[in-house]
Amino acid sequence: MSEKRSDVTIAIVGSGGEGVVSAGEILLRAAAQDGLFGMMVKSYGPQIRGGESLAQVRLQETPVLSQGDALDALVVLSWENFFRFSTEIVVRKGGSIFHDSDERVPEDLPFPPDTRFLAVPFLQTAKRVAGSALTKNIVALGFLATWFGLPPGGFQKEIAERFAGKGEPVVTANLKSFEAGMALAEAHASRVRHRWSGVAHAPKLILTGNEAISLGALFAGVRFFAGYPITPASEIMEWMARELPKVDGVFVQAEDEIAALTMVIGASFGGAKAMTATSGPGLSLMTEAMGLAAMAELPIVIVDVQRGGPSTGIPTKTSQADLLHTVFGGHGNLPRIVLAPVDVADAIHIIVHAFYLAEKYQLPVLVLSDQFLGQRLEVIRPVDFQALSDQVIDRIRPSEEELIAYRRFKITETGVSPITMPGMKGGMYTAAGIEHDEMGRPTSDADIHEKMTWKRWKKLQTVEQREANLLWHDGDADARVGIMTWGSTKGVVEEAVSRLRREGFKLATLVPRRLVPLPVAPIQAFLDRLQALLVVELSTGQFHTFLNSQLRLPDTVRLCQRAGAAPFTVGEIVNAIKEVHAA
Amino acid sequence: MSEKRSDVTIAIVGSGGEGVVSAGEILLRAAAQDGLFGMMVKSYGPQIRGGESLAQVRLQETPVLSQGDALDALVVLSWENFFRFSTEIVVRKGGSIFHDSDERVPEDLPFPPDTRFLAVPFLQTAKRVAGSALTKNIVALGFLATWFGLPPGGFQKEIAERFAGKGEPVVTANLKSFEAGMALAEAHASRVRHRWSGVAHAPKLILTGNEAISLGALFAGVRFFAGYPITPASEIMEWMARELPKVDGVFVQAEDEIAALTMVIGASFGGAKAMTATSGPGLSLMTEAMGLAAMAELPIVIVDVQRGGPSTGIPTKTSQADLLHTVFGGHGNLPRIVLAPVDVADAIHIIVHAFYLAEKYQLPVLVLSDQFLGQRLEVIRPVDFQALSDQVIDRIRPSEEELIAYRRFKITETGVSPITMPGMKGGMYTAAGIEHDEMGRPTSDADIHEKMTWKRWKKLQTVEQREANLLWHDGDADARVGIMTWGSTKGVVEEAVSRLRREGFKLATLVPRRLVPLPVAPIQAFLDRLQALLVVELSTGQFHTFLNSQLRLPDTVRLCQRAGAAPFTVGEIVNAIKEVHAA
Amino acid sequence: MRGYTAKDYRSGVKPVWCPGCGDYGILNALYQAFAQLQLPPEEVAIISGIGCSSRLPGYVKTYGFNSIHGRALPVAQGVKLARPETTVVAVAGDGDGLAIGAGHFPHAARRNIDLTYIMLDNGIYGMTKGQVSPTTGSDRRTKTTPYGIVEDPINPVKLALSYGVTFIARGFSAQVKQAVDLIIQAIRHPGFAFIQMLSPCVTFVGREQFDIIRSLAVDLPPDHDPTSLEKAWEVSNERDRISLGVIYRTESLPFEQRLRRIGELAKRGGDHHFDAALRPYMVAS
Amino acid sequence: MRGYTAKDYRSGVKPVWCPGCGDYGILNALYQAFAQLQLPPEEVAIISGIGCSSRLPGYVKTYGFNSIHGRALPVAQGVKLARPETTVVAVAGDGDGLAIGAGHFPHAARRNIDLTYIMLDNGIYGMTKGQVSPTTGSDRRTKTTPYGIVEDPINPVKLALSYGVTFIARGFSAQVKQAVDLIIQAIRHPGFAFIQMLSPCVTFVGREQFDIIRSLAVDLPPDHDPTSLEKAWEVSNERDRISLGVIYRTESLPFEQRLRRIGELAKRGGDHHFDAALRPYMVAS
Ligand SMILES: Cc1ncc(C[n+]2csc(CCOP(=O)(O)OP(=O)(O)O)c2C)c(N)n1
Ligand SMILES: Cc1ncc(C[n+]2csc(CCOP(=O)(O)OP(=O)(O)O)c2C)c(N)n1
Ligand code: SF4
Ligand code: SF4
Ligand SMILES: [Mg+2]
Ligand SMILES: [Mg+2]
Repeated sequence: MSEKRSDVTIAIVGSGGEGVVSAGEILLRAAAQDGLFGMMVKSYGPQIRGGESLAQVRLQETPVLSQGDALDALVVLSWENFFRFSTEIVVRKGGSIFHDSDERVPEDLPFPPDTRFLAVPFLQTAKRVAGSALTKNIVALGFLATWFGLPPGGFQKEIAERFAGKGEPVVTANLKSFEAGMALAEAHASRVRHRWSGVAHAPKLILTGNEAISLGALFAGVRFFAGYPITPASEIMEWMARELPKVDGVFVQAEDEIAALTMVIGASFGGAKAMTATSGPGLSLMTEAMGLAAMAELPIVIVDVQRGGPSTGIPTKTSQADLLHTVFGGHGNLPRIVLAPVDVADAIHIIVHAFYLAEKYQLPVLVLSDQFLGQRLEVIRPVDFQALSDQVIDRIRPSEEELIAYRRFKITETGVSPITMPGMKGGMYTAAGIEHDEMGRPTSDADIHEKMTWKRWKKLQTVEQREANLLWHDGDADARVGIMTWGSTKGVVEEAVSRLRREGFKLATLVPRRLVPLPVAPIQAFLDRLQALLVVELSTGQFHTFLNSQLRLPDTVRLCQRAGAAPFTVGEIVNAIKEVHAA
Repeated sequence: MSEKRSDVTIAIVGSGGEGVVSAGEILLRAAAQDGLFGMMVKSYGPQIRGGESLAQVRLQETPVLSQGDALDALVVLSWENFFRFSTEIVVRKGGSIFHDSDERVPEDLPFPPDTRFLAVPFLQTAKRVAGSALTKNIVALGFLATWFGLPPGGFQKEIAERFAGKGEPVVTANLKSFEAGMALAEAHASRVRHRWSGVAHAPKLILTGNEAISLGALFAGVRFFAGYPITPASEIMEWMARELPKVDGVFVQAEDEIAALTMVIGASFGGAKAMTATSGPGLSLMTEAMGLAAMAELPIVIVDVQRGGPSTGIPTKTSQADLLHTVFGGHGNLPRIVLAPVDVADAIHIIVHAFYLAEKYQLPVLVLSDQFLGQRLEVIRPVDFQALSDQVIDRIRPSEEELIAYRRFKITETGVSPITMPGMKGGMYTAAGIEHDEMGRPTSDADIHEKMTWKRWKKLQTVEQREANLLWHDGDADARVGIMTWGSTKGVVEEAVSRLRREGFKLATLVPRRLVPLPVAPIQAFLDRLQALLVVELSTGQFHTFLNSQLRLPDTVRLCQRAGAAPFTVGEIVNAIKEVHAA
Repeated sequence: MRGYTAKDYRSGVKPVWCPGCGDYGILNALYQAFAQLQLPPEEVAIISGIGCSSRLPGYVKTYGFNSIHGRALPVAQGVKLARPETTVVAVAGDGDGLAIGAGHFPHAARRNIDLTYIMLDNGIYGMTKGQVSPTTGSDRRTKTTPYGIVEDPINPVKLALSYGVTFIARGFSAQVKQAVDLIIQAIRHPGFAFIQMLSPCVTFVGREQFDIIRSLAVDLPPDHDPTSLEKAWEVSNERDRISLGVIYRTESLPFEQRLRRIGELAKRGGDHHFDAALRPYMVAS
Repeated sequence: MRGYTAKDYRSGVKPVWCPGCGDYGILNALYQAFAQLQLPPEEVAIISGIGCSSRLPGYVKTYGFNSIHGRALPVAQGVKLARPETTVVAVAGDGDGLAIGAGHFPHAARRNIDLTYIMLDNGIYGMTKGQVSPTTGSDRRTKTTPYGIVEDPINPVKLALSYGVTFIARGFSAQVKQAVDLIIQAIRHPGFAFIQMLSPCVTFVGREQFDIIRSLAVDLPPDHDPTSLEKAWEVSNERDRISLGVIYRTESLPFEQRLRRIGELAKRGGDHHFDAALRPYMVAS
C-alpha cells in the first residue's frame, strides 16, 4: 500500500517520564531538516512532573496554520495516560493507533469504527537493543519515521545532539533504538508507504512563540528585562537571563510583578529599552504601574502570554480573555497601545513593532500572546530581519535649543515631546505619576489637567493616522459573510476559511493585529460590505464587546466563543461559519 | 432694598488657617436647622496644610442638585489666596464681593462689570471683640447670616458645639465675633434684605457621600473593614475605625491595598460581610484579588471614590475615569457587579444594595463614587431605612441534604450555589482561585472550565433578569433629544435639563445606577425613541465607549466630556444640550 | 465519642506533588498534629498562596483556601479575625512568602494574630519549574540564574526575629516526629507562630537537597533557651549548621485580645446600635 | 571651573510642605551633601514614591522621579542598573517604605545595588492627613486608631540589619550637619546604603515630636564600632534612647560588579551579536 502525503498529524501520549515531548520535538526538528513545515503543541496533566503528557505534531509541505484537528496516527506509550486526554484526542476516520504491544488494549475506546490498531513492541525493543525502557520513545520515533516516509538522517542528527551531553553510550543506545524502530515499521505486515511531494528545501526557523518574542526583542535592542516567573511566560525571562548578559544587558528576577514593572520603568527613565513578560495574574498586578508609565510618558513593553482565568485559573492552558483588561484596564484616562501577534513568525514582527511604537510615542505598549502561541513550536520561513531594521529606533531627544528652557512635556502636534535621560546636561526634570505641567512641575489645576490629558491622548490619534494599520485580511472581495478574530486564533480561522472557500463559500476574514488604537476606518469599511459577521474568540465575548465599543457591526452577528483552555479546532470554525451561512 | 430668595450660592476663600471650611460647614448646618436644603463643596491648594482653600455653599428651599454655577456672594478673607482659584470662581452678574477692608483690592479682577464690592472689617472686628485674628471667619459668618436673612439660632448652636472642646472662653469669643459680624451687616450702607419663603421645617440628614457610604454599609451589616489610606476615600476607613469596634466589628488598617482586599476576601470566607474602600491607584492594585473573589465566589464590596488619574494624578480632585477599569478590568472572564450612586442620598441606597447583591450572588460588587460626591456635604431628606431593611440579607447556606455530599460550586439555574463557612460541620471545602469542579477540586480540564466559566457568568444574567433595574429616568415622553450620564454628574445634568424644559425644550434623561450588568432592554427602548443623544461624563470618553459596547446608540451622538478635576457646571451642560438641539 | 485519627484529615484528593517531594512529610505531620490536638476538622482552616506547597489545603479535610500567589497571610488574617474560634494555619512557599508576599510578613508579625504560619522552604520555585527563590543557596544554578546567583539569600528565621514574631521554629520534612511537635506547639502558641519547614524539591533542586540538609541539620541542644532573644539571634546567624527546633518564643497579647480592649474603649459612650451611628447626621428643624 | 554650591541644587519649585516640617532639614542636608561631593546635577537621580517626603525630588535640580506609592526602591534600582554612572538616591516615607513598599526593602538589600536609600520617618501618614504608620509609637491616637494602636511598631534599623544591608545609619532632621555627613558617607558607600532620617510631622503628630526625639537622641559614642554586627544588633534593640550616626557598615560586592562577573561568564562562548542568538533557531535543509 502507498499513500501520498502533504499533511500529517501525529500525536504521542504517555507519561512525562516516557519522553513524549522529546520525541515530538525530535520528530518536528527532523522533519524541518527534511524540508517540511510543522507545528507541535503539548499538553500536560496537573502533576508537576511525571504526570501524563501529550505531544501533537503536524507536518506539512507548506506553512502550517493550525495544530491539526484529527490525528492520522496516535502513538500510545501507555493507555493509562491516554485517558487523561481522551476529550482532547480525536483520531480521524481511517487513522492508526500504534500502541505498545505489552499493554492490553482497553475496552470502549472513543475512536471511529474503522480505526486501525497496530500493536508494536516499543518497550520490548527498547529493552532488547538498549537494555532499558528509557528509549521506548526513540523506538517509536524510528517506527514513525519509516512509516511516514521521513528520511532517517535528520532524526539521527537530532538524537546525537540531544543526548551528546549524556555521553557516548547513551547516544549509541538511542541511535540503536531508533534503527530498531525503523526496522519494526519496515517489517510491519500492514505497512503503508507514505510519499511526500513538493518538499521545498529552503532554510527555515524553528522556534516557539515565546522564543520569537525574546529573539525579536533582542533584535529591537532590549537591554533591560525584569520579570517574575509565571506560566506560560517564564520561558521569555529564562531566555533573557541567558542572553542579555551576553550583550551587556541587564536581567533581574524581581521580587514580584510590581517590582518588575517599576524596575522596567526606572530603566526606561534611565535610557534603556526595557520590557517585562507575564501572564494574567501578573498583568493584573502591574495595572497601577502601567498608569505610571503612561503618565510619566516612558516607553515600556509588556508581554502578556495569556492563560485560563480569572485569578490563578488554569496556568497551563490557553485563553484570549485578558483582552478587555489590556485595552481598557487601569484607573484614569490611560493611553496605551495594544498589539496582538497571530502566529510565531508574526510574534517577531509584532515585538519589534512594539519597541518601535513605545520608543516613538513614549507610552506603554502591551503585546498579547497566549499559551497556545507562546508554547507551540513552529517551523516557519526565515524572517527578513533586514527589512525590520527600519523599525529599530530610539526615542526623540531634545535639540540644543529645546534644552535651553527644557520642557519635558511640551505640548506638540503629535502629543510626543522630546525626552532626556540622566547624564544629559540641561535636561534635568522630575518625572511623575502626579499630574504636571509642561515642565514636569506637579499641579492640581483643572485647566492644565485638561490640556495634559488630551496631549497624552493625542498620541493615539497620531498612531492611528500615521502608522501601519497592521490588519491581516484575506478572502473574497464580494463576500457577504465576514469573520473577525484576533491573536493566535487566526491560523485556525484561516485554515477553516480556506477549506470552505475551496468548497465554494464566499468569505472574507479580517484580523486586527493592533487593537489599540484600532484602525477604525478600514475595519468599518470591511464591515459595511457585510451582511453577517462571525466573531471568533476564546473568551466569554470580550472581542465582541470590544468591537462593539469601537465599530458599527452588521445587523447579523454570530458568536463563536469558548472560555478557553483548549484552542479552537478547524472543524469548530467550519461548523460555525456554515451556521452563519445558513442563517 | 429687599430680595426674595429660594436659592443662594456663597463662597468663602482664604487660607486654610483662616477657617474657611469650618465657616462653610457652620453656615450649611445652621441653614439646615432653619429648614433649608444645601450642598457644600471644598477645594484646596497643593499645600498639605495652611494653603489656600475655598468653601462653596449653596442653600435652597428644595433639595439641591448641584454645587451652583455662579456665586451670589463671595467672601474674600485674603486676596492672595483668591488667585489660586480664579479659574474655579465665577460670580454671577450683580453678585457681591465681601472682602476684608484691611486688604487692598487688586486690579484686573475677573468679575462681571456690575459686581458689587463691599469692604467689611472682618479682621479688625475679630481683633476688637475677640482679641485675635482667629475668629475672622466667624465674623464673616455673622455678616452672611444677617445679610442673607438666616436666623442666628442655628449658627450659635453650631458655634457653641464646635468650640465646646476648646473651653468656655473660646466659645464666648466666637459667639461675640458672630454677633459683631451680624451687626456689621445690619449697619451696612448698601444692605439688601433677603427673604426666604416656603421653607419646610422637616427633619433632614446632613452628611457627605463618604459618610453616606459608611452609614449605609453599617446598616447593611458590614462587620469587617480592611483598608489603606488614600485621598479622597480615607474618610470611609476613618469612620469604620471609629464605629466598627462599637458593634464588635473588626477594622484593620492593612499594609497596602492588596492586603486590604485579600483580608476582606478571607473575612468573607470566614462568614463576615466585608468591604474595603479606595481610590484609583488602590483599585488598580486590587485588580488581581478582585479576580480571586470572583473565582472563589465570595461576596465582597469595594468602594472606589474616584479622583483625577491616571497614576497618582490629582488626588484631591474629582473624575469619572475609573469606569472602564471597574466594568472591564481584570484578567480572565471575571464576573462582577458595578453600581454607581448619583448623590449623597443615593449613596446610602446603593451601598445597601451592593451588600444585598454581593451576598445574594457571591461575587465582587464595586461601588463607584468620586471626590465630588464623596467629599461634598449635603442636606437631604431623611432616608427611609425601614424600607431598605428587606435588602439586608445573608448568603444562602446549604440545606442538611445538600451537606451530605456537599458541592460548594454546584451548577444551578441561577449560577448561585449554597455556601458554608468554617465551623459548619460537613461543609468543608477548599476555596480557590484555581479553576475547580463543583466540589472545589482543582482541575485543568477544558470541559469543566467551560462549564464553570458559564456558571459564574450566569449570575450576571440572573441579576439582569431578576433584580431592580436601578435606572433613574426623567423628562418628556416625546423627547427626541436624550441625555445619558452616570454617577455624581447626574445632579448637574438634572438641573440643566429642568432649566431647559422650563424654557420649552423637550428632553429626556436616563442615568443607569447599575452599570454591570447593564439593564440593556429598557435603555435600548429609551434610545430607540431618540434622534440624538448627548453623553455627559468626566473622562476622555469612557462612558460613551461603554454604552457603545452594550447598546445601539442613535445616529447622532454628541459628547460632553472633560478630563475632570472640576465637576461640570449646569451652564456647561445647558450649552451642550443647546448645541445638540441646534444640530 | 471516638477521637479523630490522622486519616480523618485526609481529603482523598491525590497530591500533584512529585514522588519524593518534601511536602509529603509536612502534610503527614499536619495530619498527625491535628489528630493529637483532636481538632474538629470543621474548626480548622488552612490558607495558602500559590505554589506546589500551596496545594496543601486541598489534601486536608478541613476548611481550606488556596488563594493567590503571596497572599496566604492576609487571607488567613481575614479568616481569623472574622471567625476567631477557627484554628487557622497559613501555608506558603519560600517564593510565595518571601518574594511576592514579603511585604505581608512583618505586618502579620506585628499584629500578633493567633495563627500558625508554616513556610515550606525548598529554596526554589517548584511550581513554575525551577527558577531561583529568595532562599536558594548562592552556589546554585537555576533556570533564571544560568551563570550563578547575584543576590544574597534571605534567612527567614532572622527576618521573623527582627519582625518580632512571638514563636519561631525550624523543622525538616524528613523529621516528621519533630515537625508534628513543632506544629502542635505553634498551634497552641497564643499569637503569631512561624515555622520554617525545610522541604526539599527533588525535581528542580534534586534528591541531594535531603542529604545536604541532613548533613547540616542539628537539633537545638536541650539547654537552648528559646525565651532568650540573644540566643535566638545567635542561632539565626549560624552558617555552619542548620538548627532545628523551637528557636524563640515570647509572650505578647494576641491581636484578638488587643481588639477586645479597643472594643471596650469604643463602647464606653453608651448604646451602639445603628441608630446611634445615624444620630450625628440628623438635623431637627 | 567654579564648583557647585548648595544653592545650585535648588529647583526653585516651592515645597508644599507645612512650615516647620522636618523634611526641610533633610532637603537642606541633601543640597549640602551634593555640593560637598561636587556632584554634577545631571549625574544625580532622586527617586521617590508618594507622600509628603516623596515630593522631595521636585525641589532638587537634578534628575528626579516622583513615582508611585511604595515603589521608590524598584524604580531606583531600574535607573541605576540602566545607567550605572548615575548617583541614585531613593527617598521614601515610613508608610511608603515600610507598609506598601515593605516587600521591596529586603530584596533591594540582598542585591546590594549601589544606591542610597533615605527614609524620611515621621511616624505618620502625612500626605493623607494623619493615619497610623508602621513606625507610629504605640501610645499615639491617630485618625485610624481613635482608641489606640494595636500593632507593635516596626524598627527600620533592625529590619535593615536582618536584611543584610551593608550600610545603616540614623539621622535627625534637626541635626543637619550630621545628616549631611551621613548622606555623604552613604553615597560614597559602594553598595546599598540605608539611612533612617527622623523627620517630624509638625501637623499631624505635632511640634512636640521634635522635643521627644531630642530628649531621646544621642550620638553614637566615638568608640562605636560600626563593623561589628553584634554592636549594631545591640543598638537596634535600644528602647530607652535613639542612637544617631553610622550604626553598621560592611563590605560586600555591589550588584553592578556581580553582574559584570555574570557577563564575563556568559560571554565565554564566543561572539554575541544578534546573529549568534538567532543561530540555534535556524534549520538548514
Ligand atoms: C501573581 C502571580 N505571579 C506569578 C505566579 C506564578 N507562580 C506560581 S507558583 C510560583 C512560585 C512557586 O514557588 P514557591 O512559592 O517557593 O512554592 P513552591 O512551588 O516551591 O512550593 C509562581 C511564581 C502566579 N501564580 N501569580
Ligand atoms: C496605591 C496608593 N495607595 C495609597 C495612596 C495614598 N497615599 C499617598 S501618600 C500615603 C502615605 C504617606 O505616608 P508616608 O509614606 O509615611 O509619607 P509622608 O507623607 O508621611 O511623608 C498614602 C497612603 C497612594 N497614593 N497610592
Ligand atoms: S516540583 Fe519540587 S516542590 Fe514541586 S512537587 Fe515536585 S518535588 Fe515538590
Ligand atoms: S503634613 Fe507633616 S510631613 Fe507633611 S508637610 Fe506637613 S508637617 Fe511635613
Ligand atoms: Mg519554593
Ligand atoms: Mg510618614
